[in-house]
Amino acid sequence: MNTEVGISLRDAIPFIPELVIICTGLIAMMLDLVVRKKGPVAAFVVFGTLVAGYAMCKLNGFNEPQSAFLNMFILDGYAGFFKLIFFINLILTVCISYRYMIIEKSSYGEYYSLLTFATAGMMVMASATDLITLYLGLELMALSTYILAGLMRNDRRSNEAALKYFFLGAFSSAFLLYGISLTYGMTGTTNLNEISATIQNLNIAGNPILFLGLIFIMTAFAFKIALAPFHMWAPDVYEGAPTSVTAFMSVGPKAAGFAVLGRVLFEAFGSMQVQWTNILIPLALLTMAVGSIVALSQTNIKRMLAYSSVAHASYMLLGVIAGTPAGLVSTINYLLIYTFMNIGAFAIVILLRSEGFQGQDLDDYRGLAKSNPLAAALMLVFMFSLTGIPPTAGFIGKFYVFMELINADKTYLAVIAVAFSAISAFFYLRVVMYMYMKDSDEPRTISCSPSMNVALAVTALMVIVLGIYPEPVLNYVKTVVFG
Amino acid sequence: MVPLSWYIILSAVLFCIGVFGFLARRNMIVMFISIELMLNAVNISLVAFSHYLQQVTGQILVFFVITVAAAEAAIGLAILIAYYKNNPTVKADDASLMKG
Amino acid sequence: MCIKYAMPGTYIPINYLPVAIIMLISSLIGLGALVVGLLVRPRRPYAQKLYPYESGNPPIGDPRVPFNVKFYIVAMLFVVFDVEAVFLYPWAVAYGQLGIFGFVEMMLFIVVLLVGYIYVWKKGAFNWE
Amino acid sequence: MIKYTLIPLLPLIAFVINILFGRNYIRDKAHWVAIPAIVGSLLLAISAFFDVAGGNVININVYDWIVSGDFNVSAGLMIDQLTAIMLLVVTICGTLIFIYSVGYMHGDEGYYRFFAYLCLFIFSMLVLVMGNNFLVMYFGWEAVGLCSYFLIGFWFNKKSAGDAGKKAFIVNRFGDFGFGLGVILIFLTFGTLDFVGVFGQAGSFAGQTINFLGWEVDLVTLICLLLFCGAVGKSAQLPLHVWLPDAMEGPTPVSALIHAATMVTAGVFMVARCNPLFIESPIAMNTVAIVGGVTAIFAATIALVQNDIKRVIAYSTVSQLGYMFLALGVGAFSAGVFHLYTHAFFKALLFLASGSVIHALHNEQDMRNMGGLKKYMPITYAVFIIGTLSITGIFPFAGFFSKDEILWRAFLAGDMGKFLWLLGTIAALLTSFYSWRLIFMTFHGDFRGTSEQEHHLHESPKVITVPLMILAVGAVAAGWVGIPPLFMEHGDKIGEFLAPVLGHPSGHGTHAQEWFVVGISSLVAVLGGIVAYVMYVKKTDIAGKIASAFKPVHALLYNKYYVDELYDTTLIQPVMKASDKVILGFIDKTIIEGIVNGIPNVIGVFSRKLRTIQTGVFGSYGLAMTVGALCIIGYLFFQR
Repeated sequence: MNTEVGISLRDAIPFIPELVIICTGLIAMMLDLVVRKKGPVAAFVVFGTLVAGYAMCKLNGFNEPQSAFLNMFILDGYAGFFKLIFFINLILTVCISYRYMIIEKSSYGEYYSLLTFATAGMMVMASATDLITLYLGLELMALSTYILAGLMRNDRRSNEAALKYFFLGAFSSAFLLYGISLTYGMTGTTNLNEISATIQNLNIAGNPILFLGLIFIMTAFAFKIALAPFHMWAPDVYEGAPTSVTAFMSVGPKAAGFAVLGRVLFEAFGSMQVQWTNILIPLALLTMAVGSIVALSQTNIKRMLAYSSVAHASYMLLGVIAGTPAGLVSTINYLLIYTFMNIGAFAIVILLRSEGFQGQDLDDYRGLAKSNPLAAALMLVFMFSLTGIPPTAGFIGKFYVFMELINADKTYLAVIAVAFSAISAFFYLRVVMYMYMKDSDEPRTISCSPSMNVALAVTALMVIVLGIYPEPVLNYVKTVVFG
Repeated sequence: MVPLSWYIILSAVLFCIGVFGFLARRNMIVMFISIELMLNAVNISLVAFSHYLQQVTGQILVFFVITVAAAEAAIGLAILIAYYKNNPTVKADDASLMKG
Repeated sequence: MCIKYAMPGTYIPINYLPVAIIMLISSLIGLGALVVGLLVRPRRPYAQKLYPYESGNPPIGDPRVPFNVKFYIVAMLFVVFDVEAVFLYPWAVAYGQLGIFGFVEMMLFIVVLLVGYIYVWKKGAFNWE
Repeated sequence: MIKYTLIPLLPLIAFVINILFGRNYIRDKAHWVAIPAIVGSLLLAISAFFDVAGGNVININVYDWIVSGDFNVSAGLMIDQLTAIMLLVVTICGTLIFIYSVGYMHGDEGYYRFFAYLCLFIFSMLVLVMGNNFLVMYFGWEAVGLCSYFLIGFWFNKKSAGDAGKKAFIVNRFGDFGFGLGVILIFLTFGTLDFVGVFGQAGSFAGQTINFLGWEVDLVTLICLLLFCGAVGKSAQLPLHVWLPDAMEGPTPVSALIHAATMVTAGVFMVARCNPLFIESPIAMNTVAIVGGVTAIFAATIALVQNDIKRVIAYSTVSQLGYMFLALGVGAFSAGVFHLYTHAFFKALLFLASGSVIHALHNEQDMRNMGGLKKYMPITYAVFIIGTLSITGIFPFAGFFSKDEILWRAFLAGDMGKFLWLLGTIAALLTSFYSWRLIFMTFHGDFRGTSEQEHHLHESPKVITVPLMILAVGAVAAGWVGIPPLFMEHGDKIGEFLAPVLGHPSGHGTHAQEWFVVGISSLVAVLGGIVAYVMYVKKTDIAGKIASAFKPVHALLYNKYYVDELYDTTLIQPVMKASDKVILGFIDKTIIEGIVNGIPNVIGVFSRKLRTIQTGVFGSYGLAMTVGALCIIGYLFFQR
């Protein structure tokens, strides 16, 4: 019985970017064993990422989607754009972390390979058209990030962060698996398209067990993108983890979570849109409330940014709630903008960290405008952007999401969201106030480095440019994501 | 003749036991074991489904779950040991350095 | 309504019945021997007798010393590598149908494992001291 | 298209380069960046001028900022005949003044900063005149205000300079507030901000009334008056004229470029640009005309007795701007723009020339300490004479044609026109008097300064005098594009050129009347000169006598009608007192702190409550997750 399965090496072609990234990680691991300094490793990772990005653009999945491995994996515009976000995220993170990890005395080569593996996991998630691949990608990402969170082995906060992240993550992935198994049981397949087909053919959209499956799956995703009440890991983990890792985590897994959320909800459970919209709306509102209210009473900047990222997740979710392709586009657009402004903000936090100076407390920002006007100005830009003040990119992101909500006549949500982003203005602008209106006496040393400067320049520039001239990017997203 | 529903109920019960264990117990090792229990509950239901659907998909997924669970166990234990080195306790409640 | 589930007849491994019987009998014999000994032998316990036997000299400390962390590490490595091997069986079975693709895939898989192995080795997880 | 986009872009690039690398690398080479940029803009502007000379209009949408459904915010450039004229004025004056500044600012420690700001200003001004919708115009409007603020306070370690900058900024706030309201009202009314769209619908909205603050007002009138508020502030008309004389604290090139040639005329440009709106509202037109006329004569009277050479020219600028508004008000938009255009030349000339004098006297600005300079600096003297002839309106200098056009149009505009004509004529008389007075006090008689100054007296270097001479040519010839038909067949080229945008002025009169107007204005021009000659050259004691004879009047004029003092006592002092308490004591501490901390504290109550949920024990986090999941399940099953 030598019947060839309909699968050949040619099938692996759309998978090449992932292969490149994984090989980069492996080689980085080996490289780390032979070279003492970590600079080459970091450089190599950046290089590999660029190669992967080039390969992806060459594959040109943006224009003609290519599926692989018996439709378990697809490279289309949607996945492609998310992968771009992941690449940007990875490169920027490496740029901002090199000097920082040395200061933290935990500059291991594994750090870079783990970042790469996590990115590979996210890429698989973005491309997964089958629950199995989805699960594998998610776990690859999660396991790597668990370790990253605990990378500072001798720092108790880091240990604790890793511990919490690991336990809760494992807990949530168990939920995901249970949901998958129920879905599989009800539909007899794990392929997203086939799932939706079966739901329609057998007309089981109202099936309670299927509901249960959907709910469990969404629970896991909600955990990844930190929606209340599944967000509670985020503040602690963000605070404890190395700041660079926090920056990485606050963007990558979130984006990946949205990628799978969008694909699963729209492709597999499109026929149950009413139901999942009804789940998401209260979640989004609760998240907004928790994120923007609790952030007010934070004095640790990392923790504050953690809550702010929770709040931002809810704004992004609004685009999904709008339930239209345009809404999803606005979410993706927001994600791109968020990548730049958030990493930028964390970069400034890292900038303040120097030997013997944590620089995580709000009070450490007193009089930054006097001691380091440039850093203060950049932080100002990022804070304004996070608040959503024109002409920064943050405004554009929020604006389009709200617009889509209004077009999907869910105006009340938009109004509430505006109110909450007004509240959020207080804690962002409080940082600005501390920098510009209070003054401090202790001298401050800034741990600058070339790569850091590059990262800051890029992020600030993008925040401004996307704020002043967003149209091309938006149109690009539109065309890329939905023809 | 064992009907499918028995397996499903079994797995559901096991899953709930796991969840309960995770929530009720304070020993991290035990919590960890409860998570493993949840995973295996899922495995049971997956195998049962795939057996009754006469497909292999479910069983393939089970393979992956097992391996991932193993990796997870390794990493979990590593993290646990790293934590234990700095603060020698396995009580979950003690891991509350960061809060609020 | 829901999808049709097949109801395959439940499967009883009849061929293994002798094995089962053998196991049963052998365990019975073992237990029987112990029980008989317990019944027939005289019992006069005193302190020295109840001492754990350490070739004459008195025992020191608690026999249950906690395991060295190194055991955990080795155990972890074992678990991981051994479980990964689980993929080899279905591959071997389906090799004929998978063809060259399956071969390359598995080689990649092995390479990844190998890299991990080298890494662990270099990190010195194997040398006991 | 890129060609037109480059016109404002080049100065912007120059600004960026200078501001980034000026301090460390470029330093005193800054003009090597700035001047090529402005010259490039000039050349492009000239080519643009020829592109639209044929009567076609360039309107390009540079980019859309936000496009969502029918909500669309975009920025674009429009070059029509009006814009083309403005482009030429801005770039030509800009180029000459840049060159002049190389000499004037030489050795200043803020050299690169100065050129950076100048470039930024030019960029803003070009955006202002090239914008194709009110938003872009508003952007430019605020930007030029900001630049002028920077440049007035350029010597920030000089307190008076800083104060003058603040004053200009604050006073302009009043006007700009009105302008902003006007723009908003326009958007609400017409649903768009594009000039084309707004002006297209202007007619259809004529006579519509809305309920504003309780009473019914004509919509278009309201819009026009709000816009005019901005013009009054920017162009220093009554009652917001107070900032311009103080703005003379800035370097003289700045006074020439910003506070004479370009920025202050932005108000005139804006009203001219909005002429389709204004002609729909007679009330607004009359307001413009009267404010202009009154300002013209008001400022002129002040200029009669000032002793600071730059302040005299500053008040004359205010007065001339009044002329332009007068013209706009009587519907002679092209006449107003024509005067704007000629005025740019001779007023820039006068400022730069006075700058050359000040330069020679080492920052001496008081004319009482000057005199007899003509033998020391002949070139400056010559160009000063030319400028004066031009501003006083002597045939055939530039000023003659534009001023005459204005007076003639006013004369034709009904009874109120006659009155305005009278105002204008009297203002012309005064203008001629104080201009000549300036000349005589500065260049004639014998030197009244210190011997040490006298020892250093010298003609300014080429880099200063050459721009002066070029401007002098302009001050002579610029008017020839507008020779009225009275003198020449199919004259008034500029009127014809601008007609597509600004339309033809109404009203016709006989040649006799026109000759009458021309004669009167020339007569008063000469008369003023003669009086000044008598008073300040022949019988120099007369001036003092008159001053003492009419002491109250003289004091009134010398103190600029006490307007500053009036504002000081009625507005500024109370506000300052309040703000000392409020801003420092209250806003800083209480409001800002209050907003930044207080409101958080209000919400902070919940915040702290919610915080406690985050116990730090991850078991409870798991519980929260489970409960959440259960809630969703329950929610769904209840809902079904």
